[in-house]
Amino acid sequence: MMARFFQLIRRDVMLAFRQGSAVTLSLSFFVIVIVLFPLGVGPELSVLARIGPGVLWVAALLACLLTLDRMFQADFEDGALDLLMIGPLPVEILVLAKVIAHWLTSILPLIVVAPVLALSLNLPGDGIFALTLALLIGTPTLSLIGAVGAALTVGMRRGGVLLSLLVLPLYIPVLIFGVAAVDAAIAQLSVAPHLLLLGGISLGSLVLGPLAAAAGLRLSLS
Amino acid sequence: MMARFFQLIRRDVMLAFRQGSAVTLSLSFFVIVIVLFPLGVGPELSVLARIGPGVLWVAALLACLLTLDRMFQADFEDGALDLLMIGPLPVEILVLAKVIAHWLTSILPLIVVAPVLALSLNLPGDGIFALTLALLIGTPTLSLIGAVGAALTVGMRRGGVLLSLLVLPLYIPVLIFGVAAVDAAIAQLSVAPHLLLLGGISLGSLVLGPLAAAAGLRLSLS
Amino acid sequence: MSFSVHNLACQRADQIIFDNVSFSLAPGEAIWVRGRNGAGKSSLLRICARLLKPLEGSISWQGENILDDPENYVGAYQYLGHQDALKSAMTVEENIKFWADFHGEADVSSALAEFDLIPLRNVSADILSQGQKKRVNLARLAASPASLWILDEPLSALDRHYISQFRTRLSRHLATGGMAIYATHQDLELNDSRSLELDADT
Amino acid sequence: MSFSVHNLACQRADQIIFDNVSFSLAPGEAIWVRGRNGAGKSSLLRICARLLKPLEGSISWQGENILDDPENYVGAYQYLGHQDALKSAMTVEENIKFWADFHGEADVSSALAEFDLIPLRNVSADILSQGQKKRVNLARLAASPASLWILDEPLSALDRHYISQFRTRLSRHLATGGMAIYATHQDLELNDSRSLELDADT
Amino acid sequence: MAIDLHKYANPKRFLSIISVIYPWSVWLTIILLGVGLYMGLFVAPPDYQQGDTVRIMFVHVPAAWMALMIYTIMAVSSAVGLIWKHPVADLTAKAAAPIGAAFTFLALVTGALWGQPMWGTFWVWDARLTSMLILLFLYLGYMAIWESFEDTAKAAKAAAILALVGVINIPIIRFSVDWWNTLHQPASVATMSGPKIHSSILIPLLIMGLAYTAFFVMVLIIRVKAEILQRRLRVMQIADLRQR
Ligand code: HEM
Ligand SMILES: Nc1ncnc2c1ncn2[C@@H]1O[C@H](COP(=O)(O)OP(=O)(O)OP(=O)(O)O)[C@@H](O)[C@H]1O
Ligand SMILES: Nc1ncnc2c1ncn2[C@@H]1O[C@H](COP(=O)(O)OP(=O)(O)OP(=O)(O)O)[C@@H](O)[C@H]1O
Ligand SMILES: [Mg+2]
Ligand SMILES: [Mg+2]
Repeated sequence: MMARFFQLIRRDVMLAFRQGSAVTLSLSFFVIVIVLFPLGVGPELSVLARIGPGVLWVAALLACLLTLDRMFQADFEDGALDLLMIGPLPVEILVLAKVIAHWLTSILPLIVVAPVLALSLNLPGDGIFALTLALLIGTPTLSLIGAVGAALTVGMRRGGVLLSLLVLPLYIPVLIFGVAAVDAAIAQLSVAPHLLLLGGISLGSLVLGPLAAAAGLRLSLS
Repeated sequence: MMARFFQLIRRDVMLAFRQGSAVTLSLSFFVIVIVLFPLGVGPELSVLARIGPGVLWVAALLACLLTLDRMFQADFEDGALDLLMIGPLPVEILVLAKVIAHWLTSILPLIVVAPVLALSLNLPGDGIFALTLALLIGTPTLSLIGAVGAALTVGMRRGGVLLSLLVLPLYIPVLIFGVAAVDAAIAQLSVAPHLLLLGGISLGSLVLGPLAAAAGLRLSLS
Repeated sequence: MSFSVHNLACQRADQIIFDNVSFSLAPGEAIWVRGRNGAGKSSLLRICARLLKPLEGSISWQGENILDDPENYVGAYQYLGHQDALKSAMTVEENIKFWADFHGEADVSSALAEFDLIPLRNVSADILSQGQKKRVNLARLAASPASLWILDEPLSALDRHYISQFRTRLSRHLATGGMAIYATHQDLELNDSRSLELDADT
Repeated sequence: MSFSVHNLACQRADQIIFDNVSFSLAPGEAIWVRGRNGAGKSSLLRICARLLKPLEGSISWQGENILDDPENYVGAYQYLGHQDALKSAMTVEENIKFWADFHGEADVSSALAEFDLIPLRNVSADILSQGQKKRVNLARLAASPASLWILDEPLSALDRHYISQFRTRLSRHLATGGMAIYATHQDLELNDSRSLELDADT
Repeated sequence: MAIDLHKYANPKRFLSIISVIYPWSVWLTIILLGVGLYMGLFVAPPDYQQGDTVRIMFVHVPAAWMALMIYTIMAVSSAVGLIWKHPVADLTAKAAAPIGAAFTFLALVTGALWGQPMWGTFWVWDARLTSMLILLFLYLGYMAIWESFEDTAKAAKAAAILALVGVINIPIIRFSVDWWNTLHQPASVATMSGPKIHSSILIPLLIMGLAYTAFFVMVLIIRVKAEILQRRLRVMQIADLRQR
């Protein structure tokens, strides 16, 4: 079972890199937001530094939201999801593999470039470190919760907007604690409580996410 | 020929509303950005008002960018683009119909809600008026230029990122003059020069866009 | 009115799929393009439908080369491919009607009736069975008049009854001076249609 | 080893498509599901493949009801549907290999050889012709062992040669104690396969 | 027959219970609303700071309570529907959603109207207001998901999953004012140490709350009844189809 689990992850990661759809969509989106922003609000460093952590987190959230609907949709459209669902892997594990692949392809690249972009927005070193840490700890929640929404809306005609409605409220705590962690680091306060909270949310969604998403998938497909 | 032209627009608009993909994607994206932003950067009214015009324009640009790749892709995937291309409508006119449908479904709804969102970001009345006007005059360029990119990348495996790279540089002038118009209105200066410039860019792209996009389509399909 | 193809060759991804293909069609004639899987039948039909450029050769419609000047050819032919071009957000009738109007002067309701689609007319296109989708596409074809039909596997997914229904319709098309090029692995059992073997060349 | 279906009914969008369908399969047996377009063949096969819930009725595998407890059934069957489940960004071999590994203990290369896919193994799946895609899917089926094959129109787009190739493969599957349920409008000309008419009920 | 179609069609006992409650809810709504509005608008003293605008409170605060309460009710009955497969529970959740959305909308609008004199702006993006807006979106999403599935059994399950996942938003709204300091009033009625406001305001506020609750029960009963009848019709249609 483990072998299949990893094969599925490997396939999804490979497809994402070869097709370039997920990786580049989220990454280029992330970069574009951060590039366009100074053009839009003007290049004053003080303003940029003030809004920097917020902009970075919002951009990450949006990038995740945009790639979510591909999590099951591509496989649904070409019939591969049918074959996956009737295969030997329990649906919960299947969802977990999809979530991990999504995180690796759509979110990890973005965490890798985040420090550079943060630097360009004039964030101080402490803030950048806290940002990277907070992203690493907080973003798995985004994929996990997102999977529930993606599973419920797969194959649905107006799926996209429903998906956003569904997962957005659940993303807000991550956003708020994530930004709070960076702000705390910039203000030389302790970031630990915020990171612990983010970690707690991630663990909680690690337990509930796959269960709910599997139920959703079974539902949408039958 | 005119009848066919309008039929095509009508069909695309109808599909967009029924499937909810384009309309709701851009609209919900736009709203989500504006909702998330204050949560990320904090609710201080002065900061929000300062960055408001930039946030709104950047959000509009991104919403447009996100919906661009659907302009020809959906019809390409189900074979309808084949039938459209060999049909009696000249390809340039076909592109124009697609562009108009894209603008009506992906951008107009967003201009309609923009004043409300601007109000929530605490923009003054003059600024809101200028914003709406600037969006109305400037956004057709986004669809027109976008069509060229969409046509060149239809059916391409890594189309998405190429598309962004192709059209983004061309979007930046619109962004800059668009924000400048709003800032001018807030500062009680004349907005006319900025709007004229935006109008000029739109006219220019109205002439060149369909020609280039038609050439691009012929290229990608054969 | 005549359609003729001279010395066509087709290349896809560094490979010559076929070459030296020539044939011509007069009103009332049909050609059955035959060949093994991968022989290039679909490619040939796409070339005839102006969806693919041939590597070399010429295609002419009423004596004019359509590769240079397709003006008269556009509107004179219809193409039915593997993909169904159906929009799931539109009903069966809306789907057919759009294409019919797009081609001009159409008779949607008799086309619907011809393939027994009246009971399905208000059904959304995505819940159709495979064969029902094919029937919708055949009805699209039948709805607007065109001299030349270019048909890629028109029979797949159809049951026997509709195969014979389609045969009747095609015969009528030919009898009224139409032409057809079709590729299929099943035998359409059309009287007096010539066949073009693509394997011979490879 | 046995597969049996009792009193199955299927509802789709407020309509009863079929009801009272019962049959059973012993090792070495095959059933040809027949019926008009829209009779519910694909729906029946999807129900057997656990992709659709029946309105009522029971399906059992080795005496156990799979609707309640599919544990033993999973892995014992394979499904081939209308959609090809091919990823255009992977080569033919990668596509087959992924599914084979996913199902476990597979023999990819002999499956490739069986449907003449060796020359195409490193070709990306999206440039295949329709029939070549079908062959890839048949090779996927043949690559990993399963007792029951559930096949929805396995012959469409295949040329004569591969139809008989597939018939041979299916016969071997049956001869080695396998079972099959298939729906097709073309005659597979398989000896001793029973047929199940779906039209009768409606 | 393997599944009993009639369990959907015949929740007779349930129908008889709700038809007993219904007249009570109508009368309670009328009386409580009358008394509450009278006390709120004429008896309660104007605020020494806010003047008469404080009276918006008697509409706003109970509406906000209802918005939260109805979502909680929806989530609970969704859970019941999901776990015990009780069809009436699904129907109750479905019927409650539009009422909850209406109360949410009312709280938003009255809050915005109140915000203009109090904070000098109709809207601020603080945590409570934003999460309340998102609650409205959740209600809309819940209603949309019912429309998105053709099959009602499927729709019920999907909507239930959505309602349960979304219930996390309720504590976020409830405690947002404590977690992040914002412009909005912190809790002053339902706090650990008892109400913090004067009884001349508290009493009409509570009466309005009860009035809204009675109104909710009344509309809910009407809607659930309609749903049950409609479903019974469908079951009969299907049975009819089977006969042929
Ligand atoms: C659109 C803007 C507003 C929204 C969305 C909103 C939302 C809410 C919500 C959800 C509650 C219930 C909280 C709970 O039960 O814990 C509430 C209560 C309350 N709101 Fe607002 N509100 C808004 C504007 C205002 C304004 C402008 C004021 C006046 C300054 C105000 C004063 C109050 C008060 C006094 C309570 C009762 C607090 C308690 O006792 O728990 N609200 N509001
Ligand atoms: N997703 C769906 N929702 C509602 N109805 C559907 C759905 N899919 C199919 N149907 C309907 O169910 C009936 C049976 O469809 P099915 O695909 O099982 O037919 P079939 O026997 O396989 O036909 P064909 O020979 O054309 O493939 C059809 O009338 C079809 O319109
Ligand atoms: N887009 C493409 N790029 C490159 N090669 C292609 C492309 N499409 C098809 N081919 C190759 O061209 C050859 C002919 O394909 P074509 O689809 O014309 O065959 P066909 O005769 O229609 O086969 P079938 O009977 O299977 O439908 C095949 O070998 C196929 O692999
Ligand atoms: Mg072909
Ligand atoms: Mg079928």
